[in-house]
Amino acid sequence: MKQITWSHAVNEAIAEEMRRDDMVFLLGEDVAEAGTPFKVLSGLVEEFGVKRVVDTPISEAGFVGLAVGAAMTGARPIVDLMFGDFIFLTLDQIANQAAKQCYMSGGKLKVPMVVRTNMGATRRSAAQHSQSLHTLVAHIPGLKVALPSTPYEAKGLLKTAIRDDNPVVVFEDKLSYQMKGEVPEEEYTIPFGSANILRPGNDISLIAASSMVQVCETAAAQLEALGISAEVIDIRTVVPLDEDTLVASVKKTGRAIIVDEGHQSYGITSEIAARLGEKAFYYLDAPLTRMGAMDVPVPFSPVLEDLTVPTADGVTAKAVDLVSGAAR
Amino acid sequence: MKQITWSHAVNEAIAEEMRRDDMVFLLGEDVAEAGTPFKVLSGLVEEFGVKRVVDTPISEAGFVGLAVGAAMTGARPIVDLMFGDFIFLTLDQIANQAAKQCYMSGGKLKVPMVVRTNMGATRRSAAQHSQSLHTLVAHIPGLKVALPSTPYEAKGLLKTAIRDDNPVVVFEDKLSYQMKGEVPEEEYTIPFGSANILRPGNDISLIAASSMVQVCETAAAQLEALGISAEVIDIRTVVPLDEDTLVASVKKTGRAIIVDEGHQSYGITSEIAARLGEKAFYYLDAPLTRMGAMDVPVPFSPVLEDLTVPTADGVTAKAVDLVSGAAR
Amino acid sequence: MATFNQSDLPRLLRMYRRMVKIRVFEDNANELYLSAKMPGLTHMYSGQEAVAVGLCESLKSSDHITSTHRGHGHCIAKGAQLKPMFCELLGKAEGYCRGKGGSMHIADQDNGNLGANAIVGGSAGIATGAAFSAKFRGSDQVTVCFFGDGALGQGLLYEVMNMAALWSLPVIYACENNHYGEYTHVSEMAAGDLKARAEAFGIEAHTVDGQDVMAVCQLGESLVARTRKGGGPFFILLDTYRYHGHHVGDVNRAYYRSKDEEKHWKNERDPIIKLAEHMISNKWTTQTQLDAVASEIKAEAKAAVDYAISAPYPSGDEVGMHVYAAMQN
Amino acid sequence: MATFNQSDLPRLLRMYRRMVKIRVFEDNANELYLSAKMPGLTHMYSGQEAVAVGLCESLKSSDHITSTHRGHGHCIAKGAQLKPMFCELLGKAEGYCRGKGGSMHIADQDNGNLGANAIVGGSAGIATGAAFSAKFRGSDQVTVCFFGDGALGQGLLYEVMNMAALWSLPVIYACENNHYGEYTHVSEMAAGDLKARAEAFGIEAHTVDGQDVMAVCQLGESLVARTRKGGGPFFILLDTYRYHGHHVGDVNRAYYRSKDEEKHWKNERDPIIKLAEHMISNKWTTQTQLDAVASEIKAEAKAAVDYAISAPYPSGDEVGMHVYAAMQN
Ligand SMILES: Cc1ncc(C[n+]2csc(CCOP(=O)(O)OP(=O)(O)O)c2C)c(N)n1
Ligand SMILES: Cc1ncc(C[n+]2csc(CCOP(=O)(O)OP(=O)(O)O)c2C)c(N)n1
Ligand SMILES: [Mg+2]
Ligand SMILES: [Mg+2]
Repeated sequence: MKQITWSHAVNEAIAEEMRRDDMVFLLGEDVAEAGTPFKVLSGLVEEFGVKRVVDTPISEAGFVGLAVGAAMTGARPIVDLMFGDFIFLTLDQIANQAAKQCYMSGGKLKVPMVVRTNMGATRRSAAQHSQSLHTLVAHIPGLKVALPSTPYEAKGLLKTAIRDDNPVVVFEDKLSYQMKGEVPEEEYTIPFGSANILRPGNDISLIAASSMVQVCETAAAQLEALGISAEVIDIRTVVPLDEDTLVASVKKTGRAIIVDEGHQSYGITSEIAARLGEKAFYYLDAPLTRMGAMDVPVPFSPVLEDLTVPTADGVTAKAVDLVSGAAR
Repeated sequence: MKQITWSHAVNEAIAEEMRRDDMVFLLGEDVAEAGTPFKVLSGLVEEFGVKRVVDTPISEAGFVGLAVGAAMTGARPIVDLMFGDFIFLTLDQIANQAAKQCYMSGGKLKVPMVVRTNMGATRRSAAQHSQSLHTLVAHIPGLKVALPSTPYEAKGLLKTAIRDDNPVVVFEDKLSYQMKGEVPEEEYTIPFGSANILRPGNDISLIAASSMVQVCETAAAQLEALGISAEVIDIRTVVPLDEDTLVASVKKTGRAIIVDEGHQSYGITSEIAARLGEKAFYYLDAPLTRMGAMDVPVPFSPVLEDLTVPTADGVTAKAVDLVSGAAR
Repeated sequence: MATFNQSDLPRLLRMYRRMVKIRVFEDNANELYLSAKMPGLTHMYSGQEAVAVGLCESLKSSDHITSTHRGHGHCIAKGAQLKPMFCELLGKAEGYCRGKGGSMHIADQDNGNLGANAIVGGSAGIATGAAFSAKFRGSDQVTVCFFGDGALGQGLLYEVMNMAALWSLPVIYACENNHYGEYTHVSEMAAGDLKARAEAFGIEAHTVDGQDVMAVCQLGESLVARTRKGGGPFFILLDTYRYHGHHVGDVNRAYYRSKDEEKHWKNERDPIIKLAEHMISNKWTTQTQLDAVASEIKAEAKAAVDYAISAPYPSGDEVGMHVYAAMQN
Repeated sequence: MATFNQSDLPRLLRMYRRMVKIRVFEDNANELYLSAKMPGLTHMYSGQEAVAVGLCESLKSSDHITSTHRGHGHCIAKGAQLKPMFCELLGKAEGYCRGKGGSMHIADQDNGNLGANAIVGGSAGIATGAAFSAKFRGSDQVTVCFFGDGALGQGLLYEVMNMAALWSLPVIYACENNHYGEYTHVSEMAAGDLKARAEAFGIEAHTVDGQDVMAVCQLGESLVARTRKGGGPFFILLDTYRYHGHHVGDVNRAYYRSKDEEKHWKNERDPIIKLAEHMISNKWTTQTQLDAVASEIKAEAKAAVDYAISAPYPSGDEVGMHVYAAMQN
């Protein structure tokens, strides 16, 4: 299979969907000639023109709102939100306008739009450019939320998002744009609500999304060397959440660590732990354990920033404790 | 003790703090002559004048931002946000500006401000005026979040919030403004992070905040009639969360239902269940159970709306199941 | 007074009928509230009829509008039926939104009404997006964005007016200046010159007497035509007044506006009376004919109210439906 | 050229020194980035020095400013020291924010700098609030809100300008029009007349050549004085240019602006050269004297950089500190 970068995979997904459906267009700051500061969208304006690759003013609420109206009236916007941190500026449009439109109209209106944005710290970008804010949108009914972990998923989930008739927010880890991975030549999409068991195991389930999937894979390899068999599951979409796959895994292993780069408290790890605690209660051999980012604004100083996010070593150590019963 | 309404209690809290500290002022839409649409602030402008009770344009982001700057430079604003649903408009100011200011400046700047707003459905106000959005702010480090359940708490927690040197968001249930309750004549405050055991019990813990506390109290009375002893705990502040009191209760009862009027998924019930699952794991006799609002935008039609929020009957039924082991 | 001729009578009568329909609808809605038959509360459009009716007169059914919390008038002006409207206000299954939206979210997709909005200024983005989409799809649809003077406080409006101007979008921003946002006068909420706020973005702006439906219609006609040909966006500031309180429960208003002021607008500047007088004084119609129109509409409204009151609520199952759109592609 | 006399020389030299300090600071910061000694990235103020220096010249240390992602210049102009600035850029414990803020959040509370901001337009509320608070507290402090042309896209700015105008707040909105927001020209981002956007809210607005520090200073002096006496708010549009890329990593810029354009601004309109030429041609100073100033500053900067490089990082314990302010009351 061909190996391409995450950027390239995203670029392919958008180009393919724009070729497939004339109603799809791109909207955001510096998406056209500049191809975004991350250069992810380079080349699209050359193929599709400025009518379909639209540079906006620095008006996040405004252009997200504009996308909502465009989506309600037949177009299918993909909004590029340069940093996930800017989502706060747009939440009235995303949560009060887009998310509720279908319901409030009794199913008569729909809002087929995608907000493509990012997450992830350790880029030394400080508190306002490093947040992982997927929990906020996951809490709002009417939105779907995807967190790809590889170029393969970045492409497949984004294509599904673009074809979805509902507002979808896709969070990409901003340190992954140069990550390479296998992507099929032929067309494919990845259905929402299908978690992926990356590595089967029996002693403990490591559940994560986005870049924390790699952290769990590394931890699983470390654990194997220690004789512990970890099952690694990639959540892929937090809404819809593939509860069945997660519950089945934990029923088998009896233990789980849920890892996420969002703040731990009131974050997605809480929901997953709570659901597993309800549904797999009688199968648990150890407390369900969460490892989210620290509950602090992201500090600039590298020596501090690196302390705030979960690491493979940390996951491994915690897993050893849980499996050995030391956590008790 | 004197019996006063919630509105009256809030009004007293603000008046007392404004008398105590000249730097405290009120800011919001129709807070002065109108005393808010809920008439909670009536009379304050007469006592303190328009300099300290300031009517704003309909510019939520703007006046919250203004409050942040005022708080950073020596004043102590109380912002009145008419409906909790409007918080989406203000989240950049609350979460990116206010919440992170102290941390980003290495402790040199502080933002002593209060955002007083509301929550709660079943008022037939439909999807954009009925949300309970406390989870969103609880997820952001740097903010404190209070959810009073009685006039006594409304006053005591608000006074604490006003004296706090950090940004605090207080959510009041909008159906409680006319609720009466005992409030001491003498001055008092309620410390943050101190959950209140309203009713001791042995068989199950019912944990809730805001109006769901009453739901749990009613359920506890129903349960008593059925021979089940329920402990009712009022959370009071979700940040800081009084984990110790909750964990101790569940260690004793072995069972809990956590009830909230926010959407259940990715909501505060998840965090509390997850923490209890970690800290009280070896004491649990039944799965920790959550009852949040349904994961749907709040519908207008009364017959639908009433289905979306937890009820005492629902809590009672669930508790009976858990205690009898039927849930298994 | 704008220059309409007798040949315009069918149009004038259509506008008259629509204005009366709105007024009668609101009287019934108010009555439903006062008699505790309507859940929640609602905001009356009475007094502002000429704005919605005058502007919508030049719109096709496929053109779009966005509306506000005070949205019944826009809904009727754009062609909605009374039965599904009352059903919606009462939370019934046959309502335009199956009872899920209610007064503050009433929408009528078939007639291009993208919906009322309970966030002040919240539909400015939607309207601008609908206009973007029309241009993008190569359609000649025009969008009218209705909003109140209070919405001038929302930054979103300036963000989207800027984009509409940059990209020449076919949208008309219609600011209904009824002088109050809730219980506060516009002069306490908005500094400077209101029209200049659009002009600063290079948007041609007009002021019109919002109580004169002929003037509104004439201005609207020319701006809609120019917009349809790509000449937009435009901004219109319409001077108008709401007769009732901010919402149905706002009864004691003396602390923010005087009875005299209310009387002045009701007696001297009522849009329905003004149009009637114009048509009658020109002998194009008679009071008797106009009374007949009113009676007919009152009967229609009464029938619609009765229908809505006995119409069924949605079944409980519906609570979980429509959170997500069923996929069609 | 504005009218300064030889008697103003101390002032002119102070401004000259500050502008050079900013330029030298940025050259060092750029070098730190290129040599991979600085974490993250940063935005250079080079070229825009006259804006910050000219306006801050009339401010007292107790007056407030708010700054942007391109904030080093404002910080120095308001009186910050180089050592704690470089320490902050390198994430060291002795930085102004103990390394927690970095370049995009540098603040200097002691000199009234309420901080850089990584949200475009994000500090407009803070600045307006600082002005509100000054008036509320009965102080005569003035606040200057610095922001770029790109921030004109943010609705927040209009919301707070409206309130500033309504309540006559002592704030000056200083829009640094360097013609680009990232990789897009202002003409593609902003419709209409930029100055009119403030005037629409009843705010007196001025335009000035942002490369002429004397002109900026003179306008600033008069507006600051008027603001201090309660005559504000004001809006200033300053025509300027950034020499470097949007951030230190933006090296290939040909697709959005020409080398010729860059040369024109650097060669013909450099604020430091312009002031030097004015002082020298008037024989108030000599090139030699000015060179001495530059050398001195370069040495100071080098020492500060060396100091910062070997300064300690904060200890790991600090990661959990300062999330909440310690209570003082
Ligand atoms: C964002 C937001 N802020 C506040 C409110 C509460 N509110 C509802 S209507 C209204 C006044 C709106 O005034 P205007 O736009 O002039 O419309 P009018 O009521 O006069 O028709 C306010 C403040 C709201 N619904 N949304
Ligand atoms: C709300 C927001 N949107 C987008 C960005 C990304 N961004 C950072 S600087 C910038 C350009 C700002 O342009 P301008 O205000 O003119 O300032 P300049 O960089 O020219 O000094 C953009 C788009 C941001 N930081 N914040
Ligand atoms: Mg109004
Ligand atoms: Mg710029």
